[in-house]
Amino acid sequence: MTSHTASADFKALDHVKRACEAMIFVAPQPISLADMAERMEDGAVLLPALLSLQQDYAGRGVELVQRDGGWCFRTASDLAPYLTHHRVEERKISRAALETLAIISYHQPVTRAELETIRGVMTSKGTLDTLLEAGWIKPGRRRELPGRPLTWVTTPAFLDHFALSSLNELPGLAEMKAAGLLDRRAARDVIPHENDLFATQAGNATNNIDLTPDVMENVA
Amino acid sequence: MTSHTASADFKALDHVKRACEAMIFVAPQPISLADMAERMEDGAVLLPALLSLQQDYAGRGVELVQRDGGWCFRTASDLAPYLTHHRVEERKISRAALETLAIISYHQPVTRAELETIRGVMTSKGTLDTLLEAGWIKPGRRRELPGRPLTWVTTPAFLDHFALSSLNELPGLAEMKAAGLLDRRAARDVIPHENDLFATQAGNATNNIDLTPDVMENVA
Amino acid sequence: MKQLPPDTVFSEDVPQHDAAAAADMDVLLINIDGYEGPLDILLELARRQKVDLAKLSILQLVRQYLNFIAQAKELRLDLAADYLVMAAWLAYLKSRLLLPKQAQEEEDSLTAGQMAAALQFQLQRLEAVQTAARDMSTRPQLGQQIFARRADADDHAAGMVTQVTHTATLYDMLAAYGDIQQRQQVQTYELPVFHLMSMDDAMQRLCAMLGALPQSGKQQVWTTLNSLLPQEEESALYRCSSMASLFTAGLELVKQGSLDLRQAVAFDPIYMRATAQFQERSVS
Repeated sequence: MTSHTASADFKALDHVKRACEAMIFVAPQPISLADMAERMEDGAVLLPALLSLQQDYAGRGVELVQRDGGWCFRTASDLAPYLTHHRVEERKISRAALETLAIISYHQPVTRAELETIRGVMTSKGTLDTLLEAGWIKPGRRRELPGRPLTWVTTPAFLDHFALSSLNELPGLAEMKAAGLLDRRAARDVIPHENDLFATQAGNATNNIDLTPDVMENVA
Repeated sequence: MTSHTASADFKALDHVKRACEAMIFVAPQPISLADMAERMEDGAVLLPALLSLQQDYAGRGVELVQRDGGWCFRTASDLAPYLTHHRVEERKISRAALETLAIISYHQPVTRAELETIRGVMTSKGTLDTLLEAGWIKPGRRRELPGRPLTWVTTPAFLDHFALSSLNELPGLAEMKAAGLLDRRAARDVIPHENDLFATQAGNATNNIDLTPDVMENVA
Repeated sequence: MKQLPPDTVFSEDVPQHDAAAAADMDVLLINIDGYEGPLDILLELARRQKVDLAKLSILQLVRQYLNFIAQAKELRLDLAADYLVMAAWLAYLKSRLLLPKQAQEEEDSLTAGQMAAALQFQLQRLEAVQTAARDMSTRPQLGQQIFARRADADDHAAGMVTQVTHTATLYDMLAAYGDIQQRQQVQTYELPVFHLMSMDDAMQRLCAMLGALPQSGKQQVWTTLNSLLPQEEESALYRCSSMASLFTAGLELVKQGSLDLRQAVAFDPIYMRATAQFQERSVS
């Protein structure tokens, strides 16, 4: 905590807002509330100031956004046409790499074997290392399984790149979860077995479980 | 002059203000009115927009000012005390330092002589100094060998910088290979191990391709 | 569950000659390299049924896939093994789905319905992932549509303390370690020595063994290539190389007219017998 000589009321909302605004503006990366609090006077309440600041900036050319718990200013996406000359060279990312990234972001933490189960193909070289080089993924904890395989998870830079404030904002995440599609296991372990079959038919049939009848009818 | 397809009224003050705000925010140097006009639609009137924007920002933590005949955002001078910590100059570390760091992280605790054996070149003093300065390595125990050489180990700050929660998450060689980080495979690895020849035929496929046939096992 | 009469069931197998479907298939075959393996092809075929994946007809899908494989073979397309493995599995699934339920009772294995459900689940999951990937690629991206402020050289004029930080990415460090490992492998590389059956050894062995076989007039005994393999405890690699070398030596003898080789179908045992010419050769 630092102390300053200025006479202003350091706890006043306006003062906290101005200080936060400047700190976020200058920071090269999204800055966390904790980092800002450390630079402020004791007792300063930041969150209301940040939310108020966010409202001030809403709809402007530059917006105050959250990225993985950090705060930063970003230009509004509809203004891209005026800023084209600042564009960095676009990373050409293959379909395989993009699908792999999607699986890592939705199913994380995920092992390479799980990735391959979900895609149904081997992961070729140049897929994971492309994502690693882009700084979008990193190794996560090892899974407590034979061989202790490494898992892969996304980074804060991934969220920042794709303009997501948190993983919860991934499009369609809730729907995928509700449909049971976030299951990382092999398909045969996911589908209900003989004994479960009647239980699910009886009531909470979520999706496609009593498949056999459909299949047989389609034969006709 | 560029033309855009959006249907908004490009001459509206609000639109011009938003566009200017974003252009000034992104520009690394003060940007002139002429430069901005060139990127805007024909007939857009900029000066009133800029003056209005300047008024919006007056008294805030970040202000719109004119410098060297251009426009730019600057933090309010009274807020400097909050910003000292952020004046950060990033310096990419050298190739030699990177290799040294990699060896320390994988082989720690490791002496300087061991480092040099693994890298195959002498390690200059400056290399370890850089890593020490970055706070990524520190001296560990002395090795119980003639001369009691000092060993080097990584620090918590190292894990922090690379966003790893433990050293355990560093990928192993097989995992690095799988991720494409070892490009040229040594010839010796290409020739299957004697025992592998029939092992794979027998069916216990070593690689976990798991095509849909996680159900495949049932075929047998 | 409703059980369908067998004749209805097998009418499903009759290929439908639909011009539009055929044109569709052509497009698929031409773009085969654009697909990410058999599951991706299956998903593409499933989408063409134009129904919710949850209501998909697995049998129809299987038929489409097998049809696709048949056409690919006809065009002599070089399909990866994955595609053929999938075809074999789907053919098996189809037979299980078409069998009356009682006939397929097997202990502790999945029922045909469960196998179909598993396949369906995988397709749904892959579909969800592919949709997510597409959504992701159309999002505004940093440095493309959204921009951050770039550090301004003029910031230093504010008279603030400059703090130097060293940066490196995890990728940089891992790549550096990968390079070191490779340098080492190259440095310590030694040519491995393998214990193999050479061509000369194989030719000698073949001639000796065929010569020693019981001979009854002009009708020589057919013997299998396998019976000529060394029976001693040798390494797996040695046995493999024996098979290859003996076979190649056999071909050489066929070329000389000293040997007949016969194999009914692929992967069946290979039979060989010495010809009359072999006798003359071994006598001389």
